Amino acid sequence: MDFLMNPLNLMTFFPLVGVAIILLIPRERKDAIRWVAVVTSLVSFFISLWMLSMFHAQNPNFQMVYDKIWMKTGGFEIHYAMGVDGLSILLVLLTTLLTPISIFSAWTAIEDRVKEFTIAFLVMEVGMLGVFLALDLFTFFVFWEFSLVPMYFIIGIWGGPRRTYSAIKFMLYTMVGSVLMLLAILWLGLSQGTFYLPDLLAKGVNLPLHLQSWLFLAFALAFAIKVPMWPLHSWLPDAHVEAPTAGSVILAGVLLKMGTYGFLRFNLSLFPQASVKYAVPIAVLAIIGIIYGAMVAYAQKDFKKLVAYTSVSHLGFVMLGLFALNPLGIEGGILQMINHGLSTGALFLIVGVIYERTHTRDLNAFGGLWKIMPIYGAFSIVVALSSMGLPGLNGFIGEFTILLGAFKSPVLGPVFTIFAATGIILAAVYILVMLQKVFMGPVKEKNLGLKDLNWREITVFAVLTLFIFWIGLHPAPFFNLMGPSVEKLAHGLQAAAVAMH
Amino acid sequence: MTFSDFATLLPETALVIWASALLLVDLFIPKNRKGWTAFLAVLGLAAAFGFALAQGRGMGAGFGGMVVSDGFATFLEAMLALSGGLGILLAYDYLKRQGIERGEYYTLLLFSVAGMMLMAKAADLMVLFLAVELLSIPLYVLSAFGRPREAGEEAALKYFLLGAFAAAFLVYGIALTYGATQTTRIAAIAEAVQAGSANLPLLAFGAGLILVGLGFKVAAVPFHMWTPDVYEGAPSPLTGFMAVGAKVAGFAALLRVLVLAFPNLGSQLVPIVWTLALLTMPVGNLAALTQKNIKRMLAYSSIAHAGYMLVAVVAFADAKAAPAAVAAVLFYLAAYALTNFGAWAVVVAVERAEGKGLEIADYAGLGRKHPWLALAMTVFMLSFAGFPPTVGFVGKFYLFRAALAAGYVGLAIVGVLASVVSVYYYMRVVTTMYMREGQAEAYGDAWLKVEVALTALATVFLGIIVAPMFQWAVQAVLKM
Amino acid sequence: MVLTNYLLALSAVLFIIGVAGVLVRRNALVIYMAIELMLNAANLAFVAFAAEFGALDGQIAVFFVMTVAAAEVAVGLAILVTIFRTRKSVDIDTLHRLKG
Amino acid sequence: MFLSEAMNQTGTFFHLVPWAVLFPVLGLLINMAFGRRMGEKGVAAVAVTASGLSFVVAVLMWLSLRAQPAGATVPFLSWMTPVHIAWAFRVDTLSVTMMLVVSGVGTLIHLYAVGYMHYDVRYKGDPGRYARFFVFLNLFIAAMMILVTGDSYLMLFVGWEGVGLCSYLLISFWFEYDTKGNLSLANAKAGNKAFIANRIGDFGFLLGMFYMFSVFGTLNFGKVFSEAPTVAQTHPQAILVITLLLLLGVTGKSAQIPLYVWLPDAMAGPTPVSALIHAATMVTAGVYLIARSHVLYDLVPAAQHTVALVGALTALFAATIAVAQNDIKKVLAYSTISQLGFMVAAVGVGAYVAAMFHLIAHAFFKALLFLAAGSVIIALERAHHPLPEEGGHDAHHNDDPPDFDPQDMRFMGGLRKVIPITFWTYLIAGLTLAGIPPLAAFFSKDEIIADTKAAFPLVYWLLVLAAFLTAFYIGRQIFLVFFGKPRSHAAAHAKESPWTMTSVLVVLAALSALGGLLNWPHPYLAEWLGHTLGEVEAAGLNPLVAGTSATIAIVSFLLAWWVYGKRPLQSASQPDPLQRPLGWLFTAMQAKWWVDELYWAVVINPYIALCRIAAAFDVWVIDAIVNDTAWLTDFVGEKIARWQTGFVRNYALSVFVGVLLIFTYLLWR
Amino acid sequence: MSIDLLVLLVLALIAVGAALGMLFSRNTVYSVLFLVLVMLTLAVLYLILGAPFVALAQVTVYAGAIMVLFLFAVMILGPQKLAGAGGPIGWQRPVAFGLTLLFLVEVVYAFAAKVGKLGALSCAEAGFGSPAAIGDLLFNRYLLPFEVTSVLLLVAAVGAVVLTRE
Repeated sequence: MDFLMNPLNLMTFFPLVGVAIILLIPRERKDAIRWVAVVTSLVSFFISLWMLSMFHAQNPNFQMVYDKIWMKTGGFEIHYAMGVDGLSILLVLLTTLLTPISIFSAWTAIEDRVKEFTIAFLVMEVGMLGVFLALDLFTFFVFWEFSLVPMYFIIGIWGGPRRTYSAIKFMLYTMVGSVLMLLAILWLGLSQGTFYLPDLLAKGVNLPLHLQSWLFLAFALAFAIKVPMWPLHSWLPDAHVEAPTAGSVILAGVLLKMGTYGFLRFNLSLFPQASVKYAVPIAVLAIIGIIYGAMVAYAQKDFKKLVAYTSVSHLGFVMLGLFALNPLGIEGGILQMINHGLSTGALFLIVGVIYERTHTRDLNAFGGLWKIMPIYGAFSIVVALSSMGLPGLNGFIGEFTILLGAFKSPVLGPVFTIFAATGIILAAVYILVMLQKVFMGPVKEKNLGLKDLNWREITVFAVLTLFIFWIGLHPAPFFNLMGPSVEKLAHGLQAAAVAMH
Repeated sequence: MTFSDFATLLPETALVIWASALLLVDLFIPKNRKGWTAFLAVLGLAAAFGFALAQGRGMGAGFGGMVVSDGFATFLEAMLALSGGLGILLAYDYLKRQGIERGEYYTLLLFSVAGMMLMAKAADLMVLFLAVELLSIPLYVLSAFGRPREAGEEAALKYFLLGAFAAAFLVYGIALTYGATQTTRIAAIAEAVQAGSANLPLLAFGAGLILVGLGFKVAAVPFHMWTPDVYEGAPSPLTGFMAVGAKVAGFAALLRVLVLAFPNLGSQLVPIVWTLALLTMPVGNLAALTQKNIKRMLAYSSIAHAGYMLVAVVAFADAKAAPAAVAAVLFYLAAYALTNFGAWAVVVAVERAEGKGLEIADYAGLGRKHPWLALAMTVFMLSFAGFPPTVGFVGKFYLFRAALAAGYVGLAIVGVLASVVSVYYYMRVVTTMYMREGQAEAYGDAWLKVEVALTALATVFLGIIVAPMFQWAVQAVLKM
Repeated sequence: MVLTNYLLALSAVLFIIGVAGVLVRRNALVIYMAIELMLNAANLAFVAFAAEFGALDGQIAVFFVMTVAAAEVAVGLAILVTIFRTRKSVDIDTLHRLKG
Repeated sequence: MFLSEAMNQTGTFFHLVPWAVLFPVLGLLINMAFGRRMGEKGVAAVAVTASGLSFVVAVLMWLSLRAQPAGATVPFLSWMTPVHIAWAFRVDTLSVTMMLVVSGVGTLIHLYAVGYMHYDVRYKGDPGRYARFFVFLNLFIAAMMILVTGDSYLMLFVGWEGVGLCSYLLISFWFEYDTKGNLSLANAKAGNKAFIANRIGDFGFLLGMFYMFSVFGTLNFGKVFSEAPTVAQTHPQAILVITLLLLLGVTGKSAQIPLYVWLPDAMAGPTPVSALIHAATMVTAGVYLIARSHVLYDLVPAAQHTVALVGALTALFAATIAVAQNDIKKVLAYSTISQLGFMVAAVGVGAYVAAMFHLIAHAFFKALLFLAAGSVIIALERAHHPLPEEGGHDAHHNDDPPDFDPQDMRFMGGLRKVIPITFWTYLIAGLTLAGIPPLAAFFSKDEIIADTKAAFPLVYWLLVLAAFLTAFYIGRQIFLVFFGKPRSHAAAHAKESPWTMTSVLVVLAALSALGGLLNWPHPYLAEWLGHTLGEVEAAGLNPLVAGTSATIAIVSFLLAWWVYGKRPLQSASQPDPLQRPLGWLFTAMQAKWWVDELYWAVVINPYIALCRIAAAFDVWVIDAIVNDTAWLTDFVGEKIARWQTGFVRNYALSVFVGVLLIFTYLLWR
Repeated sequence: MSIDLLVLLVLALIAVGAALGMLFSRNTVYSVLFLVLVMLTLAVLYLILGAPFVALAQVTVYAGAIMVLFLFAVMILGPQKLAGAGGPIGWQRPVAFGLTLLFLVEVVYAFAAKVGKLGALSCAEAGFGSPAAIGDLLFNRYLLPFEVTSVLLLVAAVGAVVLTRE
């Protein structure tokens, strides 16, 4: 029973209750199924708020830890361990927020096999929350791999014309990295005698640098694919373009964060010296991603593909921040993960809204939509501006902190910031061109009859916009949540950097 | 010869007697009531299962050291008895549906199970050889059980020819081993090596040939080529059973021989086993990629799984790593068995008369028409591919852990990459079921459904609650 | 003086001729015979070792191998006969429906 | 009473400063939520009130500062905690001056826009659109207030980009039309151009801030300025780099070389926008930034020189282009660039007060020029396309040529008779711009020229030349528009604009005319700003310089009369009188020196090509590698499956090969 | 060269020659007969090697029963003559011959050189390999395998019936 008394367990596995209920509902009663799914995920969200209320922001350590031995075999133990700290709490909240939003957003978009769809989403939430909360490498990996499966179905069943190709590509690509990570986890567990993260952190991974480096690289490959970092990103546009809107929202909003979070939680925490060693190459890739993503996004003709490539660019910023290896950069990186989740999630919803109405995503098929859909236009502009980092909105806070962090970083420096900051210009280019093509210019004849947002869509966008402004204008509560944990992490990294030089 | 000798061999003895009796009883069961034979056969297996469990951690050597009842054997016997039972459940409805129902199917299957069990228990190479034959000959016959289906006959002939060919190598290997150590007793071989009285080069040649014989049984590359053809041609329920039973027995023998007879031949044999593992994983997985027939696909996949297990087997010569490696293989065998029976049960359910319904494309639309069956198949495919939270994942985890513990990082890397390849073809089944429109049909009686449900639940359940079974496997490791 | 090596070599030659028979002949019956030859070669080795060691275990093994050979031949010929009924050929190369 | 209650214990209103931002925000929220339902009048009332209240707050600040000239910092809300920067407002003489200008001129222009927007040819009675316009205007006031009152560079930057956003939104306000009301993407593209050019500048600004933070550890004005002298000792290069990076930001926002190109296109926005944002307030933000950072610039003469040179070159360069334009607003746009050049040159030589003086004067007269120009345009449009309530619905019941453009000066002429108020106010503003004494700009410009003469002779000569051209082009414009005889039907039948517009013109005309009193004869402004900008300059008229510049202005204006006024154009199609004497030079000036074309060729087209290449690379290389790996795997799989020939003897051979290999290995081991 | 060796050599030559005969004769019946000859030769060798009972079994069980079974099969299936070469996988023949030759060389080298001298064949003492000794061993130490063979034969019988029953 004490398993369920822990808010983390309760939150993570509560969606399964919804799954059980949905299984009992006849498949014809679609609205009932949808309501159950939304309510279930909302309950998870409220549990996460409960967790937030019990979270002590000043404490840099894991909190609300639930730790049980899962299996104990020949010399080493595998724990089932969950816990939350400043590095993960925001991502957990993001996940519990975005899940109901995306289920809600798919209310009319998904009519076929609603039962399976909602089940996939709820199961997905279990996987995602598990990834962010797991404190044991084995537990983590279980959730990590597991979360692939529902997404595979979401893309593959409810996706566009090339859905099966994209779904399998998504899965295989991700797996290539994660299986090597599995080996690294095994190796680490064997050499250190434990898979339990707090133990590993407490003792410090005691390996020579070259071994640390190999392990670092194995972890990094898995996470870099997930992020995705250039040049391992080519699954992303396919997956995004083919996925249904709600799937894209979750994919961009949460799944990609699993990669960056992995870097944060494992690469930086466990292998500080290797992190220092590889900070520069990773930052270089991140910057290539920033610029390249922005440029390729500009050249897209498909609305959704454009948004997909912006993810490559934005996550480049996140990676740059993390590998600045100082508190500023890491805090910016974490915040930018949240920002990207909100803004890009919202961007995908924007694409979804228009796709649902016109059944096309060709950028040249639109124009002047702001005139006929003013509410839609207004939300879209806010979201787009947030995505291009307009001060006063959330994106700027993250990018500014990241760039400043990189500028002051002990391992990177001004040159990195200079190159990365060009991304801000390029972001303006693609975002503005996108706005121009979709929302400005003369209205096309066939689009004249388009309906503006309905109350459900307004609700969804209003919630996201609220957060966009909140973070943009008053990010302090967010920074406060992560601060101590980041300080602690950065302290270790700084020590490693000193030790290396 | 005492009664206790038989006690050490209780499950096998019981099974053989029961099967012989059933052979006669079957004559008095009317043609349309062959369900009784099946039921009685299952009863016999249940008894064998009970006896196996009753032996617990083992009863020691019997028949003057010809067999040994230890935890290892017990674990495998229990598993084999279960496999026999599941194999019969698999077959009952199918045979009726295909109009080839005859009581001998069940009795021969019992004999085969007895042979497999004996293989797990054999402590002497001659017994091992006889056990191999006892398990194989019924399988040769049963492969052609769908007579006059040509595919089945061709499968039987190929299986038989290659099996006999491989058995000849096995025998010659045993002869050389005998020549090198003056004994065929497994324990005595190791002692002879340790005492220095063995002719090491000769022993190495002998061991090499024994490896060939057993490698054939577990379908290791390049001794694997019979597998796809036989799996495809044989009646589906038999294939399901064979894929588990023969493999389990083969690995049982392989482990016992390598760990107990040749632990000191590491420098000679490890590279060989290493190479077998290295070849088997990619070949199995790559060839499975392009298969259109699900039975063939599963056949290649079974080769691949043998490859994964060989990765752990490589650790046999490392005294420190070997116990964990053996436990890992045992666990994986159990995982594989469960998943495999589930998958084959689905195959059997979907197969129509005249061998139709065996293309992967025939599964299109299953997700809509039979959601539960499709869900179960998905679970099995995920387990095969090694996704958590299924037992297949835990199995792979332990296997690769064993490989890393013994220092075989390269093999482990090849293994995990090969398993990525496997995701593609397993997922293709899932893709077809859910993402293509079609008119998939499913047949099968309640028993088959029970089997599907049970194996699916167990596949997930054992993937989450791992400890008890792994504990059992750990205790079942081989002791000198 | 007769060394075991000589007999072993003889057995090896016979064994290999058996192997060659399996590999090059298309007549299924001859292939069976070749397999028998291989088993016989193994038997020779067993007997030779028994003679070298002065222990009977080797000779016992021969009995078991013979029995197995008999059992195999019985089943093998049965399979062959079954196939022959439909195909009217003992040419092993005509059987290649299962492939790929 | 109310005001005294609002004072805090120190007896000032400083703590009310956030309301300067909050009132407009409130206004825009109301209009956003209810604008559609409130109707034009309601929307206008809310927006004007919001802006007016902001002005009231500015006035209150001014009153408070008189009592307590040191000013105050008013913290509002925590913000960027990792870098310890909060939302905090800085009230000092500099910021309050800007607040007064912004909200004052802003409110006037709000008023003007109430009428103007109603008559805009592109406004087809869509209430949502009308409300949206005022939402943006209020947003602009809010952002501009943040810009000028922010207590740190970061907050300034928020306003800085915020006004850029408003500029973008308003330039492309009629995103579906071009300036003539035809369906087009032109306005949207103009908006993009503005935003992107500004972003390039902001890139420099950002980097400047990063560098600043890394050497100062803060972005707070007070701390930065107090530590600047120390830092100048320890990091001699740092301040130079920072100031130059900020200059890049300035060139974007204040339309200086090389980023000025967006401003002429920005005229695509409705005229009130051009007046408010692209003449009076936003574009002067760069000047404000340098004045605000004067402590830093004073420490690095090299940066100052660069600033001055950029300003002076821009002043001259833009003036040459202005001479040859035909579009009434384009002339004013280049004039704005040129005047901004003056201001930037002024701050470059340390003449901050002069710059601010000119900034204020410019806000008055340039806003007036734009508004009056707007009045002209509306007058022509109303004659060309009478609104339904004015008794006309068919647009082409007149004999205007199809290429008629209400903004093209060639179609005007003789307007002084039909729209007299507009004419007189325009004339006052024009003469102010030209620097004719005793109008405001005479004093301010004179101060600038005087200050540069001592500090930087090259800049001085450039500015003198620019001043000469300034008087010429404004003279040309006045004569082309208002004198001669009408060169189109619309020009002949133009009607004076409604009082909401003309009253604003009159007020601004008065301010333009009398603005000089701010700093002359008594240097009120210098003293006032001195509280913030340090030592009070010894202002006062240098008779020689003043005489020279006055002479130049008058001569130049007369020259314009000689060319354009004496023999006015007879028809719209007649070539410009300067075309013949100046030849290719005139063509070049008319073509804006082909700078846009240059940018397209050197920057934009290559970038687009590069993007396409990258996209192709992504598909044909990066993704292809992935897909080919998959294909190769599949291919190998097929080959391996092909080994499975179905011939059992092959299988036996395979077994045998295995045996052979094992044997061979064991043999040769 | 000792007489033992000479006898051995002669028998070996006969055995190998007969084996090759089996391998190469086109007529299946000849092949059977050649194989019988090999087996008989081996029986003689077994006698020499002190395994009279095995020799007996060899003659009766192998050369007798099993090979007769083969002859029956040949008769049932018809004495088809199949060219050794050619067929759909003609390449296999030369390859197989090459590889077997290589294998032969390797094995002979291995047994001649690699494994060293294995020791001489000891002269069988009286009673060695006699039915009594064999029987004793078979029913005591090798009881289990013996029982297994019985099951094996039962299974084979059942299997043959299952396969051939109409």
